[in-house]
Amino acid sequence: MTTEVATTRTITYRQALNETLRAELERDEKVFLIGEEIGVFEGSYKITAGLLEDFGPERVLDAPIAEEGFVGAALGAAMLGMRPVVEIMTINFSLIAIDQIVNHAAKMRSMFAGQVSIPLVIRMPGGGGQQLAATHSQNLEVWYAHIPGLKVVAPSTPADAKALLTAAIRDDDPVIFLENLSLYSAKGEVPDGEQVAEIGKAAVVKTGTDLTIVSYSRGTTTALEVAHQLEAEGLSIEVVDLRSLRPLDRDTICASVKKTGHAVVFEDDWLSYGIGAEISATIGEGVFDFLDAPVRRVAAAEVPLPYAKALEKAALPNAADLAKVVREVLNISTTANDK
Amino acid sequence: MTTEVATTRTITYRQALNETLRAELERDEKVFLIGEEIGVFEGSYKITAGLLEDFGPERVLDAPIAEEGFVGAALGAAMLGMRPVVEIMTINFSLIAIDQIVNHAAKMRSMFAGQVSIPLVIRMPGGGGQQLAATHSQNLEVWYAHIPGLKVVAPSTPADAKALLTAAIRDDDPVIFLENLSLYSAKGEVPDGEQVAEIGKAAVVKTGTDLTIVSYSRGTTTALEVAHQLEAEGLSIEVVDLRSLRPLDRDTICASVKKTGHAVVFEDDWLSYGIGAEISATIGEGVFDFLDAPVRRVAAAEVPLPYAKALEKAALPNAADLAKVVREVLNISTTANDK
Amino acid sequence: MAAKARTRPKAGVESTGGEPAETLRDYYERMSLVRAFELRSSEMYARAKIGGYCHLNLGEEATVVGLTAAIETRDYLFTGYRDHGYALLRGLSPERVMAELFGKVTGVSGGRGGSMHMFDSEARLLGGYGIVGGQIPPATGAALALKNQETAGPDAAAVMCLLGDGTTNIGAFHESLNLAGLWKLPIVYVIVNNGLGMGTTVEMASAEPDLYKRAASYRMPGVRVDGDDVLAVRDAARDALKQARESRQPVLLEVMCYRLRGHSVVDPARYRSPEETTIAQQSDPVPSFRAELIASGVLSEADAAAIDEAADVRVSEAVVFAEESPEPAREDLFKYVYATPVANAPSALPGEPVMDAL
Amino acid sequence: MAAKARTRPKAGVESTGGEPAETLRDYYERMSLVRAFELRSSEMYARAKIGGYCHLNLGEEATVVGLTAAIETRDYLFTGYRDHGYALLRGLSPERVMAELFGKVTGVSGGRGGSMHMFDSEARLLGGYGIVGGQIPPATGAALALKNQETAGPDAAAVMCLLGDGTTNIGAFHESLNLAGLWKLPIVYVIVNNGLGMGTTVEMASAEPDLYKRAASYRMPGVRVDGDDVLAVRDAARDALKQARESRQPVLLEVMCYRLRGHSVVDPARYRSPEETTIAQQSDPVPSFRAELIASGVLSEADAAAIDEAADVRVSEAVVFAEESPEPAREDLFKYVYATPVANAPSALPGEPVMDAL
Ligand SMILES: Cc1ncc(C[n+]2csc(CCOP(=O)(O)OP(=O)(O)O)c2C)c(N)n1
Ligand SMILES: Cc1ncc(C[n+]2csc(CCOP(=O)(O)OP(=O)(O)O)c2C)c(N)n1
Ligand SMILES: [Mg+2]
Ligand SMILES: [Mg+2]
Repeated sequence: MTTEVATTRTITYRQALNETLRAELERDEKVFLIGEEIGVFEGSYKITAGLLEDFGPERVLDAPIAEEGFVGAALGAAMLGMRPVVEIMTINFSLIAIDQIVNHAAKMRSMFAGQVSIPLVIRMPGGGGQQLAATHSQNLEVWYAHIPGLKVVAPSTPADAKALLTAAIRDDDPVIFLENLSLYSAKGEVPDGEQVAEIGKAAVVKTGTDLTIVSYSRGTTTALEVAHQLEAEGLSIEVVDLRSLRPLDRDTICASVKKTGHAVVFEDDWLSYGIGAEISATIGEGVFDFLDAPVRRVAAAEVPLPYAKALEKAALPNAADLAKVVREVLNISTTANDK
Repeated sequence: MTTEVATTRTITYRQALNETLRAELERDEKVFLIGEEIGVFEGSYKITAGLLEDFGPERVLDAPIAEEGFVGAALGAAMLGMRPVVEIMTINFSLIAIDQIVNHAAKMRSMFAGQVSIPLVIRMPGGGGQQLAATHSQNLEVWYAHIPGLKVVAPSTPADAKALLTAAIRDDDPVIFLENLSLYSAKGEVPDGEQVAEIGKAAVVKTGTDLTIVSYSRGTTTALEVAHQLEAEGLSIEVVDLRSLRPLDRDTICASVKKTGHAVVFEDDWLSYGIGAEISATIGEGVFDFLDAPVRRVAAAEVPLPYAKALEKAALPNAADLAKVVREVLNISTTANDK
Repeated sequence: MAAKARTRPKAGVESTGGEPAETLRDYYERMSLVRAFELRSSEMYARAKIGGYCHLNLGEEATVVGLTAAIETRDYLFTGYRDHGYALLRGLSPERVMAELFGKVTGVSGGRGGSMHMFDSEARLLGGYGIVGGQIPPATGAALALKNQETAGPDAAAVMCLLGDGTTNIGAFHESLNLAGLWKLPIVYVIVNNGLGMGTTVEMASAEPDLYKRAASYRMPGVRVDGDDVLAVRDAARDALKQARESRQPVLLEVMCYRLRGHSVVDPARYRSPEETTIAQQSDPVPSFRAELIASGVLSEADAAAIDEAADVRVSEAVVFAEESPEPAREDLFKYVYATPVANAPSALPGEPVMDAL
Repeated sequence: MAAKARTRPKAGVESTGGEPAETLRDYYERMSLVRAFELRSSEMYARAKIGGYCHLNLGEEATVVGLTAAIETRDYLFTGYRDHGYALLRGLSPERVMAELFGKVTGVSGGRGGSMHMFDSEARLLGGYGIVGGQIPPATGAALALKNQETAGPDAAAVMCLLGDGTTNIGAFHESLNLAGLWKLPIVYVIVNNGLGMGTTVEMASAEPDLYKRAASYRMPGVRVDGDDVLAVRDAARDALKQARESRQPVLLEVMCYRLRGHSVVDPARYRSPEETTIAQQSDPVPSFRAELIASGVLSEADAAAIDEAADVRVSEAVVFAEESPEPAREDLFKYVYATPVANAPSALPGEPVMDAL
């Protein structure tokens, strides 16, 4: 990460995104924003507030409801050297554009032997917990994380949102930039000035010696909360924030587990074939001999998410679930050691 | 599986599918087929050969190139009690229909509290190795396997193709029925008469004591080949054929590994966040104490698949790769035991 | 918006001429019910009784009444997420609709769908869909099933599929209308053109803003009607349905109306100019139909007030019912995932192990 | 097919009148080259020198020549998978095109794309796409970039986006044309209507089979032209491009032609009746243009034979080149995945461990 001498401000994740988009629009005239309701409406979640007014409709382009069309159009503009930053209102709607993202944006450079680059960013929030029901509450990031040719990042803090979005916009490859509905109003310290993260690197956001929690995006917030809470019980928990889902920083994950001997993955998505599966497999493969207990996954119940508050709550993983499993993993291992 | 006294015939996977479609069209007038080029053209891969002629255009309906439209239309017909069997020409094109499959077909029953059932089958082949290049060679089954509300099956033999397709058509839920380009001409013994597989169950297709290979679809063919070949070297390999990717039969997988202590997953898809990740995580979680070595995954190189034969070959996993890894896993464990 | 105002025929008193007073009264009762229900929904949302997204039919009442008056019991209705009024007038009780908004087990979708996902298989209201355009292919497929199950004729069933103006720009619209035109399906696609998709005007979204003209791409009749004129809407919809059921000629019907408030209850609609807001308010069909019926002697002031009062009472009862209804049981979380039971179906709650120890 | 034959104006000798003999000769040379190349491709496929899917321009040569004659060097061309002829006439050498078919590193896409994915950034041929309709949104976006990068005028660049008749039924067509019409983009969409999408006729696939009429949904001019008449195609395309570059008025141009053989080289086209095959053969533009030029004295029999012979030689050279070129190196497998290097990029071959031991 390129860092200047850091004066910081505490701002929301939303504001960090907004300021970064503004800074990049100012810096490079090839950058433009495109998406539904990002201009006149100022963004469904107000990420682009004020930008149409200041940069005009050529730089902040409202698109009709045509996700496949405008995502593909952004891709085409990128082929001609523009640097489009697309907002898809939520990840759920990206399914309509996914042919352009996966069959086209991800593959063109390889298929055409490097003759074209695709400097395209696709921003979109995922996440449940807002009573938006089954079709509007998904976390499908594992789908994108699976695809060669894409880079997929999922910042968990305002500071990372800034530094990773800057990096994504300056990157010459298609970057899927995953936000989360329940992070937009989260606050954090953000260094002033230009911040450019290195894509492809995870971060140890809290050190510890007993167990590693691996998470990303909103999940990292919960992981940190649980880690600090368990400290009161005398447990020393390390938290790895993935930040990049593709490429995946296996070394950082495994180095942590090598030290702690225990791991739990925490994610908002459905359990089977989720992000946690790859993390668990990676740990099993990478540091098998150092593992003192099975890697456990805390993830969402495998149902289309219901609207009703109580059911929604039951289906989504929370801090209590994570804390319980952390204790279980450590107990199991204690028992095992006792044998 | 419901089995009658079994006289069998050796037929291709293609023919097993064709005969099953014919039998179900005959049995239940609510069954109809819909897809591109399935009638006049007799199917891109000739799976539906002869059916238009015998059942007419109401039962075998050629659709325009509009995957989202006709898959969604099949879903709507299913809502009114029809039993559509959709052919999507290849899994690559399902990306255009995926909103209807994942946001709609998979969720409706839950979202509408059981007031509607979706007896819909979506057949489609995946697979590389035919020099069809990056956009026409994908194995995206892990995406579908991740989605609650879907059932996802991937038969590896003509007999399973028959019994699972029959089960899928008679099932009242949306079933993703995954075929594979390189299996269509594979031959196998198929019992005559009605065969209905139980969805959600894996099968131990070869028993062994030293190591378990877990695979599905085309991969199972290779797994069996390697298992038999290694027998000559005195290795006793068990092969688990998943058959169903959702639900996943964790018990069968883990029971096998509990016995053998070693596991390798073999799949045609890209490694990271693939099917193998879930299998490896499942084994780690389920039978950690019985594992003598890390679970290894043999999967495709993470690149958009190139057209050029040599590159394509280099990127796709084959029997030699699998055999090599099986030996590595067993050696490692031997070494470990020696310590 | 200006263009729309120009092209829209003005609803006038004369249009009610010849219609039985009872029918007119009935329609006003329906409009009043929808209005009362939506105002109360907005209030209940503000009180956090309702969550998620909540889109109202305020300003579209004449359209809702006209369209639902035109469809027969045997017909199937598919709609988008702006669906409360359609649910009510398709015959679902205000209690069950409000309970759905409250996320209660007594709701039309068992509390699992919420505002955007009203469904009743008996009433042949087949959803409530939140993905823009998501309802169009299934509605088309329902019409395909009808075509195969029934013969055309005055007694045949048809499908009505509602969609917004903004929704005409999505691929599913094009693919579906082509299938319907090609296969001659008994379906009427109704564009409820309220001038806006969130903050985007029709002119900002559609290269051809006369949306009914898009029917031509599918050799389908395209018709536009004033959505503030309940009788005109009903008659146009009936005529379209007749073509669908008798001749299997799909039709694209565009109904011109206004959205009285923001896109959803949380949207203050700041992007709208004061003039536009004034136009929308002036064309509000509820007070104008009310005034019309009073002017033409169908209702007295007292009658009208009594109707409004009754609607309010009805909605209050619905709120009480919703409030008192139980939430869905947590142990039923996995209840509706599959219709055909299946081995190894996932049933773990967050934090539970994925499998029992072997 | 019958309907199409009726509506198509017949190409006649008079249409070549007034055109310089040199131009006509040049066009014939181009047609002859495409014909020779495609026949050889088919042969090389049969000999297993070419793999995968392979779609030919046989029967479409007048369309290929006319369209590529109309676009300027500064314009961008996007096409579907039936792209050999366009690659050749966009100026890519037969050697590099044939090498691509052979999967050699000297191919236009380094052997990674194959038949469906011809690309040359310098020649501004931006692919070659195998997903039906996949090229339409990117082509539209290229036009968006041009609009922002240049001012309209006779020297401005434009985009030409080719698609098949069957492709007009997919959502991406609708979404893209709406964007182009709405944003006034410098793009010409060309429907190469060869009457069939695989085995499906236009009438079986499109509710409105007069495909150019679909332009109306986007307030865009829609034009139909005889695809067997090279000059008519060229002139219609030039005119459309002029509107695109000077007025930023996107245009939908439909070019009526025939597919001489099956959908791809492996398709025997059994679904085609003998009459249809006869029609297709009779309208084959290569012999008819040849005959026309001989009849009008532009070419002698000997000239024409020499041209055909030269084309054949040219293609033979290409085959030799392709044959002798090396395959891409296995160690370059991961070479083009990312433009900006990234930490932890996967580079394991099948069977290699996912990471080094820690
Ligand atoms: C595929 C998809 N894209 C975007 C959205 C977000 N969204 C919800 S409603 C809406 C506007 C729809 O406008 P219109 O069709 O005119 O219907 P109205 O809301 O006016 O009734 C948008 C963009 C969505 N739900 N689905
Ligand atoms: C999305 C998608 N669906 C289906 C296919 C399979 N497919 C390849 S070409 C083709 C027919 C296209 O016909 P048309 O647009 O008329 O082009 P032509 O082949 O006649 O040039 C089909 C269905 C595909 N490649 N992509
Ligand atoms: Mg609207
Ligand atoms: Mg065609």
